Amino acid sequence: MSRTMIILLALVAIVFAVSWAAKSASLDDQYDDYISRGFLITLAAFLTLSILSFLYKDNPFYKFAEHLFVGVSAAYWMSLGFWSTIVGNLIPRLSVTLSAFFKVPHIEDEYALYILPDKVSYFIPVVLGILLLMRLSKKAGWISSWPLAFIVGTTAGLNLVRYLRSDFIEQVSSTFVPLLVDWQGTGRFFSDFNLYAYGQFVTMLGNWVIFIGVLCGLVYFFFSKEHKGIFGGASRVGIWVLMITFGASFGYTVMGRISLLVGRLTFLFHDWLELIG
Amino acid sequence: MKFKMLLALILLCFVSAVSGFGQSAEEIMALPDSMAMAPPAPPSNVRGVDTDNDHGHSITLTWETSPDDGAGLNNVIGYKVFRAESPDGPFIERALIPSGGTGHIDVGAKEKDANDYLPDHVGFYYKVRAITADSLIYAESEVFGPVQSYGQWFNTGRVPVLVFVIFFLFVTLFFIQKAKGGANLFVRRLAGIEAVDEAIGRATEMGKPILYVLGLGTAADIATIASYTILGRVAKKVAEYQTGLIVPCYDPIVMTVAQETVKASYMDAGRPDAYYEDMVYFVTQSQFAYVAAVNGTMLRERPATNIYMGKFYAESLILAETGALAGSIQISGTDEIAQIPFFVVACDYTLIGEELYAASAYLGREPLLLGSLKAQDYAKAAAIIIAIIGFITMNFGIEAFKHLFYVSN
Amino acid sequence: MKRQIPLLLVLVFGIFMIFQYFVPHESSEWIYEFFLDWIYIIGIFALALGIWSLIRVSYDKIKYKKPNWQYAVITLAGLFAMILFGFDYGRHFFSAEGLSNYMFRAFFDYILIPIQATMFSLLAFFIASAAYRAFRARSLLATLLLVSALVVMLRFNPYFGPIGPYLEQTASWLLNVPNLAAKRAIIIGIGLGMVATALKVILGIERAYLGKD
Amino acid sequence: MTGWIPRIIAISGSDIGIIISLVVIGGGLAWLLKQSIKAGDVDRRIVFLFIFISVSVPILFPITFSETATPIVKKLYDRIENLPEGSAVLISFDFDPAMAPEVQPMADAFARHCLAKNHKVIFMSLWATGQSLLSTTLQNVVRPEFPEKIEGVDFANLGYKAGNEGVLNVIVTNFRKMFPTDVNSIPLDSIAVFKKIRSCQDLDLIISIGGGKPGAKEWILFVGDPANVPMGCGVAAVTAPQLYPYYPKQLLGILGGIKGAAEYESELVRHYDRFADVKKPGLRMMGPQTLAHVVIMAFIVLGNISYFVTRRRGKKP
Repeated sequence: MSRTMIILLALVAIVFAVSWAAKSASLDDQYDDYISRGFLITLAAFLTLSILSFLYKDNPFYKFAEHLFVGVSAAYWMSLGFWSTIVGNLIPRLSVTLSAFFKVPHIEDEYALYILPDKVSYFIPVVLGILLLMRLSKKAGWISSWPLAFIVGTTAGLNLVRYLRSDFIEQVSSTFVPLLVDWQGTGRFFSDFNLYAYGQFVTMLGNWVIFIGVLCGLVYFFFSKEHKGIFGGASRVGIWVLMITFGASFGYTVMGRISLLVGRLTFLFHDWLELIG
Repeated sequence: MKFKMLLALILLCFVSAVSGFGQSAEEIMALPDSMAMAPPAPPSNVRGVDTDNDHGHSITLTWETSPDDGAGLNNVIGYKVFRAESPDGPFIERALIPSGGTGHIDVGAKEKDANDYLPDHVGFYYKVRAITADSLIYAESEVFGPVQSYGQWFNTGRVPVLVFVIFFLFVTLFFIQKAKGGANLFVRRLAGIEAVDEAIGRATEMGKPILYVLGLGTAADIATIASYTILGRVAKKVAEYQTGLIVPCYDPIVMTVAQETVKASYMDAGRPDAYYEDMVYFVTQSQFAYVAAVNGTMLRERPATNIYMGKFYAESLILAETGALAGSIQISGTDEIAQIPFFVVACDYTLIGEELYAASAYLGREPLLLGSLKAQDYAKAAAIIIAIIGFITMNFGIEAFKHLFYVSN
Repeated sequence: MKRQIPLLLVLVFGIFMIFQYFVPHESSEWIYEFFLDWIYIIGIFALALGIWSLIRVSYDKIKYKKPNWQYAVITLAGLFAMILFGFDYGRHFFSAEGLSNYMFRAFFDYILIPIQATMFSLLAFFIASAAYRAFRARSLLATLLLVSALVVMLRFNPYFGPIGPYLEQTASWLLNVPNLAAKRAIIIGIGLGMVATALKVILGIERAYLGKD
Repeated sequence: MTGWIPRIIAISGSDIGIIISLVVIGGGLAWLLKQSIKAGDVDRRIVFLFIFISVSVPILFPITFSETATPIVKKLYDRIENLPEGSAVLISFDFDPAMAPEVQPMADAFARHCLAKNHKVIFMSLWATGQSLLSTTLQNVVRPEFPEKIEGVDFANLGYKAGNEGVLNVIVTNFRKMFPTDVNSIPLDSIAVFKKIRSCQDLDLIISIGGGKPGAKEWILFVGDPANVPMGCGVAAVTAPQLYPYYPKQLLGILGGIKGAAEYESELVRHYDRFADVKKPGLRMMGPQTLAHVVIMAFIVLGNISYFVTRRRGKKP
């Protein structure tokens, strides 16, 4: 460990201790557990700064926060899955004894009987789950592809019809837009000359852009034909429209991202340092 | 309308003042329910049938509005639908429909213990009440019944989807047969995919590994499935060139599959000895913890190339910018529309949407995969033709064509 | 055998799910709901595989003293501490209150949330650096990207006086009209790609997900 | 506020903030311009530093840029401004805490404006989570800033009622059926605000604040259109584009995101001296937003300058 590193560590430790003390003191009159609260807020601020320090370069503080984050979050999701799915959903339907053990009310699921005898319908996923765990065994590892096949097959079938409907049929049919709006005279046509998409001219312009944009965009996605001639022209228009859209989406997202940073800095300046009211 | 109501109010004040209710005029104004009026004519012709194309537990009702709804006495403000298990009642209120309404779908719960459980195969009786602003003044239709609900075995409203499934299946099978027969199917170049080979070569020269990120999708997401194929291809090349490969995973099942895929590729390349299980490892199933770890890997291992293929969310830009910071060549592909702009901006090559799916066929060059790519193009051509026909019919005021594509729930 | 059964399972369940879509009857609905439940439950079992992989990779790092092995200790410590609090030994042994354990909450509120929010907020910096690096008028396409991003971002500039409203309008027009067209084209493409891939999976043509080819 | 610099660039707030942002960001960018012309690209960390400064300075030392209300906001403002005193305005809080940072400032601004104009205001919520946010507005804005206004006489709080569109369906013809009492269990008949109000048809303006479902769209479909009541709305930035088609026919105006809130607040400050010193979260949030956007745009320009300079240099030799 280099000398600068040691000095830096010591410095951070001192700042941490001072912040803990000061924070506890300032929370004294609000909470009973002010000492642990002071520590936790200081810890949160320290972790926030550790992550931000990554912007300068990779460093031990970032590595610390990163590794802690990975361990804690993995366990968090596992606990959540265990309590909400296994204990919350599965066990009450599976066994009376286990339900009593986990102190959850047993559910007599009459609809399970509707299809399969007794509780078989809830033992199947357990069996499949255990088959999946067989992966860890060298000999029987191949059997873990069965539950996988079940998941992939089911989802593939589900996605096939679902996307065919929502991403294909409905999107194609919503392209049927009137490109000519009933003529209501020149005055009406050019009044409301405003791009908030309600004036007559603007509605028509919008519909044309949408119609041609969709067609050209689709042409761009043709794979089995060389993009040449008219076809190439349409595909070029298609990629223009795509690029304009990507730029606009990018520009639009900036606002939301800045808000996130505002939130984080407000935590540092307000909750931790108490610089602002 | 407003004028009439004002008139009624004035009249009301007058009447109540004269009859001397012992209340101040102000208080009466706040109590509109005591307005005296003639009862409206009842709604007529109430009919009920089982709701079509559903799982049962639902009955569709229609009726004709009261003559005093919007005309005549003009005092109907809505309709109440009542249901009972016998013609004599007791009737329970099921719905309130604003004036002008001529129908209602009475949907009940399918769970037996639910409050508004509506059993199948049980006769029900309905009546409709035209209501006025005064809760005491109303008119009821005749009772209709019995009517039963039951579930159907085929949803006719979804026929368009079925037609397309069959169409797609046939076109795909046709082109696969054709491709098997040796027909040469042309596929245009995809810069992003051609860059993959180049990038692997570069990594070998630099003696640095390749980082492959499968995204946040689950094992069954189509984007992830497409990504496995590309991973298999990349892993094979990597094994041949003897470069390193790092595959951090977000989903444990995806990890399992990726391990199999990479292992198989190393075997194919004739280098099973170079494969080790921890090339592909699980990080955590938490979006930003995963990103934090991958970011750290990028800056510490300095991979020559980062490949991102699959489902990505807000983390796309964090990954791509860190990768650029580490000086890696970056190739990305996702079907997550909101993230495509960020990949396009921050990566060297990006496969946009469908190109990701095409990539697996392009890389494989197998007739089977190419055949289905051809089928995709034909479906696209069909989409364009349908859109043009739709636009023409639409602009000539023919709505029927559009209705062909209407899919009910 | 080892190869055929999974492919058969995929075919059977895939076709079943397609048929299920066209059958509104209750029984088909129940099976559908069960299948989704099952997938969820299997996923939890799979998580154990993941945690196992995480522990093994970290353990190897420590055992062979690989670079940065010290940090693997932190990962493992965090993991086991959180698992312990999550299952709440000692206080509410085996009850759903495990998740309301004081330490579990504290780890969540003061470690997970701050780091997560800060990682997310890094986007504010990266969106700027990406814009700086990539929005250059190198080609026509890059210029289109650049100009439309600028137009939309200019909404946030209050000093354009009379042309301000027009900028605002152009920006929202860009977001409403061409955006709709491009998204629709991409969605139709994606829809087709998905359908084709799903079909390939069901028919057993695309089988990379099963490992060996 | 009164110095010449602020007047020229339409900026107000703490002097330190203005000086720091002008000197550091302006000076820094000028220096970077020189750098870019001379030496090409700058280090990415400098970009990060600028973003950090441009966001943190306005948080620490509040800076507000004067916003000019765009027509879509101004029209709604003008409607509230021009309604005769004592008109009935309903404000519905259709959002949850997650959306609150973006839309609560709008709710506060509308409440201020209506009460300052002596309109009778009716507060309600279609979202269960909206009721506590409604109380927040009452507690932080209405009661401290308008101590002279009496609940029941000048404004009323109906609270939350379950039923989503169903609620709307009923109150369009009768308030009392859905809300026999207000949130404090006082019968509507004994609340002065409701003396002349039987249904939504008697309202002069309805404002829905939110961004989800039920929200402005449902208000239009179930109340605004059938009862022919003028409507306005304030929604999260992501929802705003979906509502543009309703403007200006069904919606008098739309406040979209924090920017819409800021525009409305600035319009209020311009016309009402009493609001000069109240908290204006919309304008305050706009400080970091505007500065950061300007900085990013400046960097895009710098990037292009250095690109063209490098390219020209590359061609010459």
